[in-house]
Amino acid sequence: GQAAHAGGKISIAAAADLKFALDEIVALFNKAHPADRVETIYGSSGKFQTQIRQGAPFDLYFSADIAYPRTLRAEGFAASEVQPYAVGRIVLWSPSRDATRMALADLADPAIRRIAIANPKHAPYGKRAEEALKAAGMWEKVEAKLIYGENIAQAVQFVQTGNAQVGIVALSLALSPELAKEGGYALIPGELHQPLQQGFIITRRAAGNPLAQAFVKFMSGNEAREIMNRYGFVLPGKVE
Amino acid sequence: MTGIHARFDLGYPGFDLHVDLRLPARGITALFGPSGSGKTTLLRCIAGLEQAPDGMLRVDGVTWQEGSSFLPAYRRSLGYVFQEASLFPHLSVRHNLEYGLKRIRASERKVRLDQVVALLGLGRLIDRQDPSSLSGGERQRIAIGRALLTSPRLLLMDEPLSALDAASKQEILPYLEALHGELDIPVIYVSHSLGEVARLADHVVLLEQGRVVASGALYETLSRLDLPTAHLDDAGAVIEAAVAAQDDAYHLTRLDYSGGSLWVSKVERAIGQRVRARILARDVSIATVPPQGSSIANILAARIAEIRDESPDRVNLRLHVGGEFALMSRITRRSRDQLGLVVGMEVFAQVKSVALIA
Amino acid sequence: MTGIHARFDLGYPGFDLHVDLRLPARGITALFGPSGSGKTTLLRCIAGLEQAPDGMLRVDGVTWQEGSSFLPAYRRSLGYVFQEASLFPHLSVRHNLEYGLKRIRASERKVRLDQVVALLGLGRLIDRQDPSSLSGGERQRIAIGRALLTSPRLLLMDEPLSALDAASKQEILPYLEALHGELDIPVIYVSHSLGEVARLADHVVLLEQGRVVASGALYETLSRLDLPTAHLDDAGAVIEAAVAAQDDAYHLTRLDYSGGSLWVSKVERAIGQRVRARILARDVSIATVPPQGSSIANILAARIAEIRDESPDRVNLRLHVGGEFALMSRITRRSRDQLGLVVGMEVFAQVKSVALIA
Amino acid sequence: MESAFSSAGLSTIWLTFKLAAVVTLILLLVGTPIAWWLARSRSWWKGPVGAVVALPIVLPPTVIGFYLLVAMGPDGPLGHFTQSLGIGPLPFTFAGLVIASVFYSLPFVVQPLQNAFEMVPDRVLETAATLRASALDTFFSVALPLAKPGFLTASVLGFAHTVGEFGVVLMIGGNIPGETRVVSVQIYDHVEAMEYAAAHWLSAGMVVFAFVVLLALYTLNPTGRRK
Amino acid sequence: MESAFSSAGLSTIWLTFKLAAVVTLILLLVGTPIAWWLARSRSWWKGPVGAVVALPIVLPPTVIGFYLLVAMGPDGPLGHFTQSLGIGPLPFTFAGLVIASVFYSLPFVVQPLQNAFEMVPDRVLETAATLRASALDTFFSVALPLAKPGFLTASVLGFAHTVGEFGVVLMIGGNIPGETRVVSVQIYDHVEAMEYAAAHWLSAGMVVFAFVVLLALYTLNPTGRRK
Ligand SMILES: Nc1ncnc2c1ncn2[C@@H]1O[C@H](COP(=O)(O)OP(=O)(O)OP(=O)(O)O)[C@@H](O)[C@H]1O
Ligand SMILES: Nc1ncnc2c1ncn2[C@@H]1O[C@H](COP(=O)(O)OP(=O)(O)OP(=O)(O)O)[C@@H](O)[C@H]1O
Ligand SMILES: [Mg+2]
Ligand SMILES: [Mg+2]
Repeated sequence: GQAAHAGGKISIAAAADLKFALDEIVALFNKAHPADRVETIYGSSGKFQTQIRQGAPFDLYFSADIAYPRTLRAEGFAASEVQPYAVGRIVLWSPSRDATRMALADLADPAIRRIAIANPKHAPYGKRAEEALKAAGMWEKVEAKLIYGENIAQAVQFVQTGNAQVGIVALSLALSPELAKEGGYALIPGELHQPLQQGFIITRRAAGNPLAQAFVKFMSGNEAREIMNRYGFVLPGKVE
Repeated sequence: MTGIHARFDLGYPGFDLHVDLRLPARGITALFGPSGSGKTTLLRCIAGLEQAPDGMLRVDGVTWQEGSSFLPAYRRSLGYVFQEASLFPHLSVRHNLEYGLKRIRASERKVRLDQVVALLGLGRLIDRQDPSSLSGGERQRIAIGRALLTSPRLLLMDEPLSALDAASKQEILPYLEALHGELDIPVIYVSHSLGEVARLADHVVLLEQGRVVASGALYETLSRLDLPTAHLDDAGAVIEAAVAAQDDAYHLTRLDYSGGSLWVSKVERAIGQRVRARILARDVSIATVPPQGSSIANILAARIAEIRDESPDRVNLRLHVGGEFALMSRITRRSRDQLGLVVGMEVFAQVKSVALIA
Repeated sequence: MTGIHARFDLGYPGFDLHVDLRLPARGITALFGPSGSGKTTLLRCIAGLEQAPDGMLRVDGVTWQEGSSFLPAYRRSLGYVFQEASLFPHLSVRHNLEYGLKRIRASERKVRLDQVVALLGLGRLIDRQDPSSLSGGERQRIAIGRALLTSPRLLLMDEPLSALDAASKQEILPYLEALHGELDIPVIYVSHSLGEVARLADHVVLLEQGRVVASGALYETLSRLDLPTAHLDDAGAVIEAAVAAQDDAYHLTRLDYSGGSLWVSKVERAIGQRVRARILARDVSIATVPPQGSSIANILAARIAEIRDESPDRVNLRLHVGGEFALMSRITRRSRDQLGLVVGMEVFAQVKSVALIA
Repeated sequence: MESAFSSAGLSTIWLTFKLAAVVTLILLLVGTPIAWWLARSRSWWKGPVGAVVALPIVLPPTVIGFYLLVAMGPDGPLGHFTQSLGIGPLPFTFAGLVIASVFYSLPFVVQPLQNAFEMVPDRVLETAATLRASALDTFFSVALPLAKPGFLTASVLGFAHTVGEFGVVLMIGGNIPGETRVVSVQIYDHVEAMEYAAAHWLSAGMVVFAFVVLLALYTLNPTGRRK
Repeated sequence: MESAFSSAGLSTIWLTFKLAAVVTLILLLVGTPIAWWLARSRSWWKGPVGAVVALPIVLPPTVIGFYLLVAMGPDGPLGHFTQSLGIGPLPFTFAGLVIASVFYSLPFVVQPLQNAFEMVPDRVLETAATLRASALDTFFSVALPLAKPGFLTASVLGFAHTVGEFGVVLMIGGNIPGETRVVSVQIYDHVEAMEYAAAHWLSAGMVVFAFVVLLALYTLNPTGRRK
């Protein structure tokens, strides 16, 4: 059913790369709205899209790209326009070698036996990683070394556990406290790949839900933008 | 329409059962025949465990099977003691015994648990938890008790006593007899032992290779010299007699029957009551002059009614007393010739031993 | 150090086995006793299927068990026929038979498959695929054959013939005898049938409640009037005699033994050969004057050596001929008194029937 | 970071337990007749039905989840059906989770039961019939107790598989706290979020709990050997 | 869009088949002695060992995958071991996949085998012993054939579970085409990428294949009932 005004509740389905940033934002929001509850569920954007089509009880959908929310909007599952909320960046990350001075070209080094990326087939970060490798002329050289995570978090785990030496991961994850203490990163030039546009929608079931509206508003506020920035998300200047 | 009428045709590769039998509604019918002759198969058909197509079975006018109608085994009021005792391995001895008992209406319970326990000597066993640790004979006794406790209208027993020693057999047999006497449950009883058959049965069915070779009253069948039974070591006559006198000092009883008088071990019955006794052919010897000073107490004046070769060295005789069949005797061919025995001759039959059987 | 020496102590709740037995290294030992007396348990100990702590077992000087040393069952060269035939359900009849055969060295194979098939009448069965469809007797015959085919040095048989009809028994018994004669395999044979015991056994062990009541040579044990066996219906004497004369016309043979001469069914043996015969006590009657014109061919002049009450109405007599034990006789107490029989008296023993058993 | 033993954590654990228990119960109820029929029937259909029952195992859980989601969704055949009954669509509800888990774990229950039933000798069933027990009565009083080891295995596999499964659950349940978020999904979340400490604790808790339950089952229920 | 039947698709199918076959074989080899011991031993250890063997089922596959990844990684105990043998770390190799799948599917094989072995009557084993069969011989010539239905179930569950599993496989395998990308992962990828047509085809192919194999198994190998 619809969330009530006072003591309302919304659930947000969000891409996994948002985890650290969004958790902080929601904590702030909850402090400001003690009577309300905001729940976050992290997962694969594609899975969420499928589930929303089948009537999943999500009020807001923060996708890791912009194509999924657009499709939903076109199919009539959205109660709002598709709003870009961030542009993601990808980085080279490694706990075992000094990644801060690394460039894509260094991946040819035979000491690097395995490189982890998210599966380009369905994970947006993987797709960008592939584009970047191709643009840098490295694809053929490293293709045999690639291992594919189900999503960007799994790609990180391959590296974290030492099974891959380097990963191409989301900047937001590299900046997370968990990873920051383990290794450094090198930003991959943004012009090597398509921008990682990330968009969100209010779902049909939350149409007219004031709490959803309030959260959207909070999201574009300064506090939230500051947090997003801190986690390496480039913020859009304006609504598309 | 009382009695049992069974007609079954059932084929296995290498064997087929082909019977059309009418059995009396009361008493014990012995099913007798060599290994593999189809005794178990016939019992299974009767029990409804084997579904012979086109079979027919009526018990006391009630149709259990005919054409396409087939009363399932559990709706047939029968008890079945299998050839190999099959206790439920997960139940204690007590629960095994009570299994069938619990499943019949209280009003139908004619056999009591304590009765069965006492008569089958199960007192020491009833609280055992694990039936698999019982001895072979113990298992079989429990299986018999379990079947009896369903107070069935027809009891099928497939060699129930073969795993028992002579003493246990002697204890159980009277109970089976009593059961039949008191409860009037017809029993079909498979046995390899002619002794058991003679002791228990009223009716005998001889099976061979799935066919009925003979079926008839015990007295007639066992005294026929032309049947395979006549060649068995235990062949003999079964007679019905009345208690005529008691000799308490010597613990003996005199029985009178159409064939004469016989002294037997004391029978605890009133004068005039009828009992059954069995006289083995090999226990009957022949004398042409009245025997003197002999330990053989029973000597009957008889006439030879039939002489038939039993084996290369022996002949079987049918003896009449007062015009009626009385005894069977088995003697050597040489004795026959030495004594010049021929049909019609008057002789003295010496009966060494009489087994009282009911 | 030949022979079998077995000492076992084994306790179950409510039962304990406590035996210390010496058995001959050859011939058949009958293990006889009521249901639940521990016969099967003893066999299992001997086979190594039950591990009696502190048990001891030596077979022909070879220690199979003693202290902590314990030869596992499969290393003991023995054959075991279980009380309930246990064929391998997944193997065809042929493969069941060959199971043990394949597992012994070719040089040890003294019993051939075709021999066993012929002697146990398995020809019709050997190509059957599913042992569970066999009749009870068929299964048991196959189990016997399977055990024989391992050419064991010791054969344990737990009531192997109880599921068989008289005819099959009669066919198999000679083979078991032959086996023992030809192959010299000692056999321990559990049986409820005194007839079987007398026919087969050389040695008898009487078990009661886990204790050995008597153990001794067949002749002695079965002729003792103080043992439980004396009360059995089948009690009697077993004698060893020599073939003395043949009467081909009548198909008879005269046997001579220490107790006198007996005419029996033709024995196809040369003059002078030794045979064993069994004379049931109830087949022996007593006369104080020489019987005349009787079909009883065998009459021996004997002396009464012992008289003992057998039951309220009967007594057992031990009879000597020429100073040696010859016969047992069972007569009524009344006959004893009427004839005035006392120990030491000279009488005529009439032997109605002699069962030749080996 | 959410602790495993916070109140949300407890509700997750409780939900998991409830789901596994309900699913196991339904699995046994549904699986037993199927297994019995597969074990005892001589019908031609036996092979095909047996194969169909075993099928769900070969598909990856997420994929099964996907197909179930589509089937149960508002436009799916099952969804149409439940909506026509006035229940509404099942995905993202506890009932939906239960149905999906039952579907997915069925073979793990049917197979051991079928085996156990096949091993019950015909003879004891016949004996029961001659002692007046109807087929149903025989089933409960003889076949069931004799098949006890099979039931133990079936329950363990069914329960544990439901607890451990998360592909189907994630897809059909949607990971909604207090409603469809079970422990397996929770651990998965922790791992994905690199909250390894929480994942370790929760995993260790699960393992210890499972160990204790299994140990109790095996020790209190010694599945006796056949004599 | 990659077709299921392109050459890459075929290599995926072949890999899946090879993995499942190898894993099933190893499972049977490893699981049989464990199951036999669990079924016949009277040791006190029976309960604990049985519980430990059953444990992997309760954890979500991805989580097991994660822990295995850590254990097999260059810094994990298993990794140290394999490296000291000169094999190098196992993750992202076929061997690693095999080991992980064996670990994960072991209970599905051990449990049915244990049941089947428990149902073998003592009497037939004793009979074999009196016919000169050693314990090992008895095991192969009597226990094994009598436990056939259990082996059938164990093989089906083990094989199918390996085919269907993808959580562990994805984690340990890294989804490398031709090396560790198996059909379940492939279908998952298709679904995630919303290439539903490809997913449908591949799923349908799997289902049909599995159906045919299972049907053949059940029809050619009628697991006879006990008389
Ligand atoms: N399913 C079957 N397939 C083939 N033959 C069978 C089947 N069932 C029984 N037979 C055969 O039918 C014959 C009769 O078997 P049955 O069990 O009725 O014999 P029986 O008279 O009880 O013998 P026994 O005294 O040895 O128990 C046997 O030869 C047996 O092998
Ligand atoms: N595991 C056990 N636990 C308790 N009692 C047992 C166990 N095994 C055997 N017994 C008991 O020991 C006694 C002897 O059994 P055994 O099987 O040796 O008897 P048996 O002489 O072979 O009898 P039968 O002639 O009936 O086969 C029986 O009373 C039996 O119930
Ligand atoms: Mg039979
Ligand atoms: Mg016994």
